[in-house]
Amino acid sequence: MMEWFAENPVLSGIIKAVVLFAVPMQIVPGLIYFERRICAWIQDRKGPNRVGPIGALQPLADVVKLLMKEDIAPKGVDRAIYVLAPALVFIPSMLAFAIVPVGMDLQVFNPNSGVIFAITIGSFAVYGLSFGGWASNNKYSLLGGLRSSAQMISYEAALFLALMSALMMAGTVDLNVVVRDQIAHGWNIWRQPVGAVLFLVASFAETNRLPFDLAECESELIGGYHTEYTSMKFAMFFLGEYIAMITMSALMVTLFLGGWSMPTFLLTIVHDWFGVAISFDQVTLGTMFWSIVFFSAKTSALLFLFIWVRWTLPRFRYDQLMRLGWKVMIPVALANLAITATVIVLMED
Amino acid sequence: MGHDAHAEPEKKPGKLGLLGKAYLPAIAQGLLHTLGHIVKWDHNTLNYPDEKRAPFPGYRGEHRLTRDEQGREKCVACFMCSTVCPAHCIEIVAEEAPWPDREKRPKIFNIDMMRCIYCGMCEWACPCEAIELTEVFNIPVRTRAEKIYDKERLLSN
Amino acid sequence: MSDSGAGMVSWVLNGDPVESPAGMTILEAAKAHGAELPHFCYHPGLSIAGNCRICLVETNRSPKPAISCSERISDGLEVQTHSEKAVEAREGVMEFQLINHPLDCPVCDKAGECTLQDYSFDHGPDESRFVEKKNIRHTKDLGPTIKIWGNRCIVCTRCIRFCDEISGTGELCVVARGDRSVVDVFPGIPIDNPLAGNVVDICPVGALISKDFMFQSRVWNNEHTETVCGGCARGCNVTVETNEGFVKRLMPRENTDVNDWWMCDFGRYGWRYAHDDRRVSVPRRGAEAVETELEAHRDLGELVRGAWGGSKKVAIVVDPFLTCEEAHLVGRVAAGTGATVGGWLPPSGDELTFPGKFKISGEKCPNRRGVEAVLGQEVFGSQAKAVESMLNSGGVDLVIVFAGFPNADCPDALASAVGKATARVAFTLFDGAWSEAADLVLPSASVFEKEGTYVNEDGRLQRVRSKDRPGDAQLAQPGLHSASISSPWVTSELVALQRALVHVGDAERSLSAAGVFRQLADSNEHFKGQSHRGIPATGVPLGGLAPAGVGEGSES
Amino acid sequence: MTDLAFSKDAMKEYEWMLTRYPNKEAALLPTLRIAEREFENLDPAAMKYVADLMGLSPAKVLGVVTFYTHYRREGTGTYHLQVCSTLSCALRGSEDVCAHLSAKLGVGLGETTDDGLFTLSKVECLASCDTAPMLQCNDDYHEGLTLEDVDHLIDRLREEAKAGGAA
Repeated sequence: MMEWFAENPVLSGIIKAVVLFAVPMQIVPGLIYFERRICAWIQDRKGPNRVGPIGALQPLADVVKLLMKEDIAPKGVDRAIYVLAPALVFIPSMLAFAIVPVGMDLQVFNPNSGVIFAITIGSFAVYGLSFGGWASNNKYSLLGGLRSSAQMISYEAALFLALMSALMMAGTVDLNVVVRDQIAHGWNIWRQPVGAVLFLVASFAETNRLPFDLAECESELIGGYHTEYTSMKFAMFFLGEYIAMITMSALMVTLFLGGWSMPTFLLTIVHDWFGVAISFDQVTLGTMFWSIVFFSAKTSALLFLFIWVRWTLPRFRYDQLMRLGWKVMIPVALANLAITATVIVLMED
Repeated sequence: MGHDAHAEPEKKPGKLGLLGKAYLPAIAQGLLHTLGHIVKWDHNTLNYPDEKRAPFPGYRGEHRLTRDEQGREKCVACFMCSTVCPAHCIEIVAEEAPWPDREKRPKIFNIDMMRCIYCGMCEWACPCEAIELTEVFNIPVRTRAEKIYDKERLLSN
Repeated sequence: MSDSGAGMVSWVLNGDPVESPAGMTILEAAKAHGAELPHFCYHPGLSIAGNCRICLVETNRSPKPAISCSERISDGLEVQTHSEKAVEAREGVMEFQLINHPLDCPVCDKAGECTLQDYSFDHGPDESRFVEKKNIRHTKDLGPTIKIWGNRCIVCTRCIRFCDEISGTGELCVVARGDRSVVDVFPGIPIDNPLAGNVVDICPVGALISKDFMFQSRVWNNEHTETVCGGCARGCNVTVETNEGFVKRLMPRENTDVNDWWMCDFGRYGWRYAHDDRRVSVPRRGAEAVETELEAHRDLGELVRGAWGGSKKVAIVVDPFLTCEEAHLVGRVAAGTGATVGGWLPPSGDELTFPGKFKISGEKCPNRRGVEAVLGQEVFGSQAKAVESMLNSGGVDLVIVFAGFPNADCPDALASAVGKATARVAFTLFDGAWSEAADLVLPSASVFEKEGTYVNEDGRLQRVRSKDRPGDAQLAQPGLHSASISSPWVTSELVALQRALVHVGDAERSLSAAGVFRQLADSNEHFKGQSHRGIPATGVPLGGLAPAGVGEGSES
Repeated sequence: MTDLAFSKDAMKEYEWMLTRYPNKEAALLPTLRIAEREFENLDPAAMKYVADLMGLSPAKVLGVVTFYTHYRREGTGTYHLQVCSTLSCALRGSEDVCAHLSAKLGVGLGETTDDGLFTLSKVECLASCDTAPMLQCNDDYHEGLTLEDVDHLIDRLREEAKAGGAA
């Protein structure tokens, strides 16, 4: 099978691309459903439970509702940009997901720029948000757009610096190598705890999730950049946000949580229970399957964290957000980088 | 400020320390708290249309005009409710009552339920116990006009 | 209250030595010194009965409490109005008053302005000790406009004294004795005199009720506008009570120089024309309604501008319902266009004088003297004839008619004369011969919608105020209340004429009535030194205008 | 409106009466007595006549007539039984007398029997407190009443009426 993939790069690329598109698109509704259920539980409510068994069809109803809604473009919008903006949010998040190895050596494509591609593409999403805010011809939207651009640019720096620390451990930008390095030397979260925390915090900010959702904040900006969006255009923003969340979780898993690998003691458990011996030395169908399972489990756990944090922490004030970004995260990340570099150099000696 | 001996010592916010400033312990504490709620699995809400909470005694829902033993409205059109109403949602036009034992009755008695704030002052002000708030609270309608309840509607509530 | 020159009396009110003119009763003198005493049967305009006993005070002259409304003050008198004894005595009286009084304030139209209610609040017991059955007394019509709820009557006899002393008709009496006594009329002789409505006003409780006002409005919801009645040249001071822009009733306002405390039923019930459906409420060109008032006023301005400078023959017919300010503006239009101004008076009625000195003027218009003072003494006399003959002889280019008559009584001859003019403008309350002859019809404001001043038959200058307040205009939309009567929002002649003058260029901008009055005071010797703000609530006698019939024709 | 008029004698008496009082109004009570005698009872027409005669407003006359209980009013039966209800009589059982009369005659207070014979009413003090309880029948006092006395009185009056009616 692996051979077949290698022999038919075009066909396999298409298949991978379709899967890449289909899988996150299918995850998002589920994610929305779980977000609603989890937030309900946190608030001692029941959550959606009317549509289908235990409300499982609620996402479907949501989608249908969104599709059925009237598509409104307010008077005075800059129509071209207004229509473009949701796509600009949605597409980069999808593309960034492409380079994440969801299983053992399993990614849609593996450019030699590696993770830098993901970060670069991912940061395009800021255009979508600020375009949306600009084109809506609404002061709240504009404020939301401005906030999001400032916020994302600020936190991108911290995000990248934190990511650098993980890359430096492996000495490469190839994510598969990063994962293998972690198999060999232990997860980066233990070796780079500061980097991991910084990456996590910055990824919250990058995805505009609470406590950093200042671009949307309903109470002040009535939805911010997407105030004036309805129907599928709004749904695209929504999808973009959730896919960005998945991408960020996947990156976090890959960079700091061992990616598709598992620590040896867990592998023994799998061996004991399922009678499957997994060794990540070579790519087989079995290891690939299990690597996908491990990867999905870790990503799901991180997604749960995203949701959990959202319904626990209050929103930051905007100046607090900027202070945290510029005065804490970036200096700490730089210091971390410097120490890491020094240690690496010293150890090489 | 000066040095007033009797001045209350000013309370200063406690120093947070580095860890505290990073908020991480507090965040962890908060996350544990919410996790506790997830695990607790105890709901305060009902499956609303299927299950209905019995209104608490004294719940203030939609109004009702009461009738006397002979089935006539008790209201004597004294305007006390419309006078006391803070939302000015009660409109009354009085007329002479056709009955020998009563002098005055409302020709028109309208309550604009969209303006009503359900404060219950009308019930409180009524000298004849002619208006009272029921426990009915969920009567959806399609137009605003339907939410202006006239005398017949209020008497049938 | 007579100022007999007997000098001042030194007495002591609640421990404070005070001085009052001799001959005053304790109640009046105490009131003059700011001590309010409750009273039912006492009324300043009526004789003293002293039968309700709610005004009891403690004095040093007798061990028993004194009836303050009938006892006169004298030197050395010491009065305690709120001593324990006095208050206890009044509380006792109050308890007796309430024994048979029904607890029907919710349905009683007097509630809110009922003195029994007020004093019950001050002096009344929390609960009744009277466990027996209350007396039932009659509820019936006493006349075409008055109804009595006998149960509420406290037999203060104010109404009876009013009929005996003021109207002199004596229709009312107290029948039966003791707790069964109640006010009644002789069978077959209802109370039907021109002042009957006043008995409702002076009834301290809700026993006598005006059928016109019955159940129409609760008194506390009414807005009050202090103005002058436009029914006749007497110019009675009244308070117009409105609810949501609708006149609910007229109440007399105390003015001992004009109407004392009273008003006649013609004035009292004569407000319905203001809410008549047949009123002209929008301006029209012929039969076609003009979109906005401004447009109509510009039309008027255009016509006036065309005639400005005396190039054309212009006639103006005024009515005696115009305020002095409006008359002044008419004067300015007349001066600018060289117009001849004449006016018509409504047919005069009978002049009635009552034993209580109250007078109903035969002149059924409120401001003949004011219009004469502004536009010349002959404006309703020889000038009127001049205008008519001028119109009849033809060739008049523009005629402006003011017909604010509450009923369309227009002399046919004049209407046909008006029809002969080339351009015809009519300000009118109702459609009639005037408006049919006109090609620009503008709504006239009724007395209740005017701002300005009137001069009554005695030459007294009095303020007229509009019942409408800014922002009331939307109430003109038909609502539940107005199913049968409409409340037109009318821009008065004052505004229309000023807009026309602005259009001509003779005025910079439209002014309020007070602003126009200032111009009038500057230019007219009768009004010299007066200002709107300076006119007291009861009016002021206008200099140089002697009482009616004396100063006629003396105008230079 | 009415052709009621005092007879010559009555008019003479009225004229004489006027001389005895300071003003006309003060002579109202005795004049009403004359009218009562002349017109059998004081119905509105009679009151109106008196008012016109004396130059008073009819309402004033009505007020005076209704104030006093001892004028014969319109609709009063042949025998007007006025039971005193003031303190002494009340203490001595005037309530019982009233109730008894009411039951016996089948009428309530202020009402007249169907045959037009009796009118029952309850009045204030008739100044015979020493002989309480008492009632006044037309111009006669019946004092120190027991319920039997009342029965006797009624029976006697009925017979009297029968005889009078026959005569």
